[in-house]
Amino acid sequence: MAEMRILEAGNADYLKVDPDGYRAWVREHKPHQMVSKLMNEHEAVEKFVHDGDYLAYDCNYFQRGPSSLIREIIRQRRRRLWICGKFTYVACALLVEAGCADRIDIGFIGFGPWISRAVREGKCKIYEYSNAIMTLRLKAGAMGLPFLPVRSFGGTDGFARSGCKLIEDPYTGQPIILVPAINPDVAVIHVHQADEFGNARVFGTGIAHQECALASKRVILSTEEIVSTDEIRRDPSRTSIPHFTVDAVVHAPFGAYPGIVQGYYASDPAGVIEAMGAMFRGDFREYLNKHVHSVASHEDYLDKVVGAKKLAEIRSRETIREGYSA
Amino acid sequence: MAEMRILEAGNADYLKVDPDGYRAWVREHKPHQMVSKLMNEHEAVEKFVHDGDYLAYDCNYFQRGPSSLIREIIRQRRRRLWICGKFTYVACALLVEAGCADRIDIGFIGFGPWISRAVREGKCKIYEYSNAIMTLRLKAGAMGLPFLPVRSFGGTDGFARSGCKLIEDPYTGQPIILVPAINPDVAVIHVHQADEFGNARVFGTGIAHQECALASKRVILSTEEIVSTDEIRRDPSRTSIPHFTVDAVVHAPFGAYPGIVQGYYASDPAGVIEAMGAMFRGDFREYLNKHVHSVASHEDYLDKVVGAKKLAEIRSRETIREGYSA
Amino acid sequence: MSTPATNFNEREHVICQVARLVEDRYIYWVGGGGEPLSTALLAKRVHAPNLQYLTEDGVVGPEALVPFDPLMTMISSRANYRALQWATMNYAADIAHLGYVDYGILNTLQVDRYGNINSTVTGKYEGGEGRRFGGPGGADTIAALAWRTILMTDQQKRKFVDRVDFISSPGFLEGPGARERHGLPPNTGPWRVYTPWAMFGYDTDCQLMLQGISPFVSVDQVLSEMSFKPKMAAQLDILHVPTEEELIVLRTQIDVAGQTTDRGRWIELRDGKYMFADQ
Amino acid sequence: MSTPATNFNEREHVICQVARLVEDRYIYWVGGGGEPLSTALLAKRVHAPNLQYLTEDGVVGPEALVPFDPLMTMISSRANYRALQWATMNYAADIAHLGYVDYGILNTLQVDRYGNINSTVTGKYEGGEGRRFGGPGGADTIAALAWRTILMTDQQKRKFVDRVDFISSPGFLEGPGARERHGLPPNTGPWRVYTPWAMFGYDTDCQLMLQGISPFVSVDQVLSEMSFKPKMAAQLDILHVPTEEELIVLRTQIDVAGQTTDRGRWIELRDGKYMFADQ
Repeated sequence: MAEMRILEAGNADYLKVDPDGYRAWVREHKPHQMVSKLMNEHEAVEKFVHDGDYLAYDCNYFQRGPSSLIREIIRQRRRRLWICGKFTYVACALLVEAGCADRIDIGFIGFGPWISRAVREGKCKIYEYSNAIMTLRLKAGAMGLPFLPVRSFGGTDGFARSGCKLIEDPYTGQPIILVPAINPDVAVIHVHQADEFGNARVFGTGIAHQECALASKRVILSTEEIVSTDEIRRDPSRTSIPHFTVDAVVHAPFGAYPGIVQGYYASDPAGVIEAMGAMFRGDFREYLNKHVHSVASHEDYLDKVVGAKKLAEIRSRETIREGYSA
Repeated sequence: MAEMRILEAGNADYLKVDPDGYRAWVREHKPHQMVSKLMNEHEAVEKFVHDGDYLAYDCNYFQRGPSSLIREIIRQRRRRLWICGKFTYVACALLVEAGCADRIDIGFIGFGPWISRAVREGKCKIYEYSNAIMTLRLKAGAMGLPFLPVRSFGGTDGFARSGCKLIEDPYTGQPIILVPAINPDVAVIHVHQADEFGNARVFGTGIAHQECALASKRVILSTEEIVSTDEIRRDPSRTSIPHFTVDAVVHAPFGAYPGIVQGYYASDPAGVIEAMGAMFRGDFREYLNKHVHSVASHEDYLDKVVGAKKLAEIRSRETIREGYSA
Repeated sequence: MSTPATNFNEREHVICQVARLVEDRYIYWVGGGGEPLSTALLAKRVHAPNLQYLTEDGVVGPEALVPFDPLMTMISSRANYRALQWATMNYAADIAHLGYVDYGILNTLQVDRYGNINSTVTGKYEGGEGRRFGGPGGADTIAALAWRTILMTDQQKRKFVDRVDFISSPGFLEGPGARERHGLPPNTGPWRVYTPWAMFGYDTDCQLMLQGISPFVSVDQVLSEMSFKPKMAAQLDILHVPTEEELIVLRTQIDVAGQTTDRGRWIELRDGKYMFADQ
Repeated sequence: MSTPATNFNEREHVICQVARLVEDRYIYWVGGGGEPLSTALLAKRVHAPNLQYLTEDGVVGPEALVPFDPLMTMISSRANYRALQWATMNYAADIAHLGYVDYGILNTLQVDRYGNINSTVTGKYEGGEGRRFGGPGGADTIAALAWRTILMTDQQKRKFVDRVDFISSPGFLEGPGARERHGLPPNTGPWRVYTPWAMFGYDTDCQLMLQGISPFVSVDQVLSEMSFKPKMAAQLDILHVPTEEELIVLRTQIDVAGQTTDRGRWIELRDGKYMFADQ
C-alpha cells in the first residue's frame, strides 16, 4: 500500500469530527416528517440551546442575523458555549461578556478591550481560522464528510493553532490543506420567510445559512414572515433551507434589529453604534441591561425598547425591494 | 511526520488532475471582462470544441440538454472526444456511433447493441463511475481542488476501474474514498435565459450545470432566450452561471428538442422514441442522416425536419409555468 | 376500500408490494423512473399523501402530476411539480450523505447473495465479451448512503446469482463489515428484495433470505428461478395481492400507457385460488 | 477633467492611489469595507464603469448605491444593488480558488518584509499578553488565492515590522517557494503596499521594495516610519496627488460622512509644493 505524508498539523483542540455520529443523530432526532415547529423564542432556546453547546449563528448581529435569538440565549443565561465566530462584529463580545461563551473559533470578530481581557483572564479560549475556512468547515459538515481540502490558510500562524492539516495530495503530489468538518450542536439562523415546518427562504447574499442548517444537530430559525407551504411550493428554487433540517421556527419580525434585513428594513445606525460603542469601551453591562435583561421577550423589546416609530422608520428607509421576493 | 495509508486505488486512466494548470488557464483565457459572446452554433463549436477534447454536456439529449450543440458537434465531425457520460440516454450512443467519441466516463448511459459492439471492437474505452461520482468530480473541478472525499463508490467493481482512491481519513482513522477532480476541456450547457455576456439562468432542477461551467476550460451556452443584463441584475439570485466562465452564447430556441425544457416546452414523445429506437436497434445511420446531416444548422433543422406545427404543439403541451421565471 | 384484486399482472403486483412499505414519516430516494418511482407515486395517492421523496435531479418532495411523457420522470415540470425544493444532483447526494434518506428504492439487472447490484455488464467484463448495460447511474449513491435499500427485480435464474458479474452498486459486498472497510457509512445497506413472486430480507450474516412468497407461486417455483439457494426464514409470509383501489390508481393515473407495467404474466383468481392466467 | 487637487488628506490620497490601479478588465475581491471597498467604489465612478468586484458575502459585480449606513457594506441591499449574481461566502472562495480573482485589495494592521499580514494580535500571542484584534476575516482567502494582492496601511514604524507578530494571512511567508510548500497556488502573492506616504513592490527575493513616494514626504521620512530598511527601487516614482474629480466623488458620494476618510493629516499646495498643512 502506498503512503501519503501528513506534512504539518495544527495543534489546537477542535470539535470532534464524527460524520457517523451525525448521521445517526439525523436518523434518530431530525424531523423527517413534515411537522409544525412554530414556537416562541423562549421555548425554542430553552429546548434546543444547551450549556456547553457548539453554537453557530449565520450572518451577524448587524446583518440579517438572529439578533433576537442571541438576546434570548443571553436572557436564558446559557453557559460554556463554543462559538463559530465568523463574519462577526459584536455577537461574540456580547456572548462572552454576558458569560455565555468561553471558546471561539475565529473567523473575524469585533475586538476591543474585552477580548484581550477575556483571553488574559482565561475566560475565553480562542482557536484561529478565517471566515472562509470556517464556512468551509461548515460545508464539510453539511456534506456529511469528515474534511474538505482547501488551497488557503497554509503557512499562517493560525494554521498552527487550528485543527487543520497539511498533507501530500495523492493526485498531484503537492502539499494541500485539509480542514476538519464541523457539525455544530445548534445553529440559529434568521431568514426572510419560512413555513411552519421550516422550509425557508433567504433572499440576497448570505454567509453560510444553508451550510449551517444542513450541518447542525439542532436548528432554530427565526423568520420575518411565516408563509404557507403552498407559497413555498410555488417557487421551489427559492427554498434555501429544507424543513427536515429544522427543529424550531420562531416568528420574529425585526428579528435582526439593530441590523438590516435586506429588502425588508434598514439597519438602525444609532442601535449599531450603541453596540459598537459598548464593545470598544469594553463594557456591555449597560447595553445588556437595556437591550436584553430589561425585557422578557423580543415582542416586549420591540414594544418597550425600540418602539413603533423606530420600526416604521427603518422599514421605510429600506427602499429596495428588487430581488428580495419570490 | 505522520503518515496516512492509501488502502486501495483504482487502476484506470483519468483526465490529468491539474488545478494549477486550470488556474493558469482561467487567468490567461477566460474572459474576465464583460464582452459579448453571441455567435451561432457553427462558429461556437468550430472555435471551442476540438478533436481529442474531454467534453461535458449537462443534462441530456431529452432533458434540457444541449441537443442542438450535440448535433452540431456531430455535423462538424469532431473526433476522439472523451465524454462525461452522466445521466444520459442517447447522447453517448450518438457521439460514439457518429465516430466523434472514443472514451466515456460512466455515469449512466443508454445502452443497447451499439455499446457492447463498440467496446468489443475497441472503438470505445469505458471508465466506470456513477452519476453522482461524476458530478462530484465536476464539483471538485469547480472548486479548484484536486479531489473531494465521498462516502459512496467504495467496494464496487467500478472503483477498481476508476481513478478513485480509498485512503485512511486523518481525522477519523476510517477508510474514505477520494474522487479526482475533472476540469473538462469543453462544456456544452443549455439554459433558459442568458445575456450576451453569458450570465445565465437555469430554472428548476438540474444535474450539474453550475459545476460544469465553473470546472470547464471552454464553455458554450445555448439558450432559449437572450435577455438583457439589466434583467439579469433585476434578480441576481437567479444567476446560475456567471459570464466570466462562458466563451460562447448561442441563441437556440428549442435547442433541447426532442427533449423538454421545463416551463418552456414539452418533449416530443415521437422524437424521443425515434432516437431510443435507433439506439436499441443499434443503428443510428438513418437517425443521423435525418436529424443531423440533412440540414446545415439548428434553424434549418427546426424549419425543415421538425416543423412549426410540432414546435407549436410541444410549446402548448407545456402548461406549467410556475417556478420557471424570474 | 381495500378489495383484493382478482386480475392483475406481475409488475402491478410487485409495485403494490413495495408501495405498501412507503410511509409519510420517512424520506425516500427513489430510482428516477420505472417501478421504483411508480411505488412512490402510488403510495402518495393511496395511503401516504405527505410522502417525501428525492430523485437524482435534486427534487425534494414534489407533488408530481401524472402521467408523464416517455422518460420524462426527472428535470421535468410534471414530475417535479410543486416540490418543496429544487436543486441538483450533488445536493441530493449531500442529503443522502447526511443520513436523511431512510429508504432507497431501486431496481436491478442482477442481485447476488450479499445483495450486490449489477447494472453494468452480464458475462465477462473484460474485452467487452459480456453484454454491456448502462452503469450504476444514481443507484451507487443510494445503495451506499440510504439507511435501508429496497431492490426490485424479476424472479429469474439469471437475475439471482451467487456473485454478480459486476458490482455496480454496493450490497453487503463480501459480507459483514465489508461496507465499512470500503469507506461506506455503518448500519446501512440492503434491506429487502422484491420480485413478483417473492420477498427477501437478509440474515445476520448479510445473506439473502427468502421471507415471503406470492399466493400464485410455490417455494419450489421461486427457488427454481434462483442460481443459488437463499437462506430461508423460519416462517414464510404469503404476500397480499394488489387491491382494486391500488390497481385503479396505477392503471388510470400513474401508468396509463402501460410503459412500466405492461410486461410480465397475468394472474387471476380462479376457484378461490390465485394462479397464472396462462396456466 | 483631471485637475490636481490642492487640498486633501492622507486617507483620501491613498484611496485615490489604489483606485487608479483598478481596471474594467480584471476581477477584484475587495475587503468588505473601509479603504479597500472605497477604492473600488471610486474607480467604478471615475474611470472603470464596468468594474466587477466580489466581497465576502458572495456578491458578484454589484452596482452599489452609495453612501452606506455604518458597517452596511455587505449583506446589504445598497451595497449589493443590481449585482450580476448573489451567492454566499463559499461561492466567493470557489471563484478565488479557480483563479478568477486577478487582484485582492486589503488593509492590514501590520505588514512585514515578506508582505505577511497581521490582523490578529500585536505583541506576544500566548497568554493574551498582546493586544488582540479581530482575526483574518476574509483576508486569508484573498491573500492566498488572488493572483496579486494590494495592501493598504499607514506609514508607521509599528505597522512596518521585520516579522509580523502573527501571520494572519499569507504574504510570501519565509520567502521564495514558501507559499507553494504550504499548499498555496503558485504565482500568487503580495504585489503592492500603499500607504499615504509611499508605494512598495517586491523584489525577486520576495522582499518589500520602496518604489514610490508622495510629493509631500521625503524618502528619509518614509524610512523613519519603518522598523526595517526595505529594498530600494533603482528609481523612485513620485506619486500623483488626487484629482479634484476624484475628491468630489469620494467626498460627495462615497464617504459623505467621512467614516473612512476622516482620519490622517491634511496636505495642501503651498508655493507650488505639496506639504502637510500642519507643517
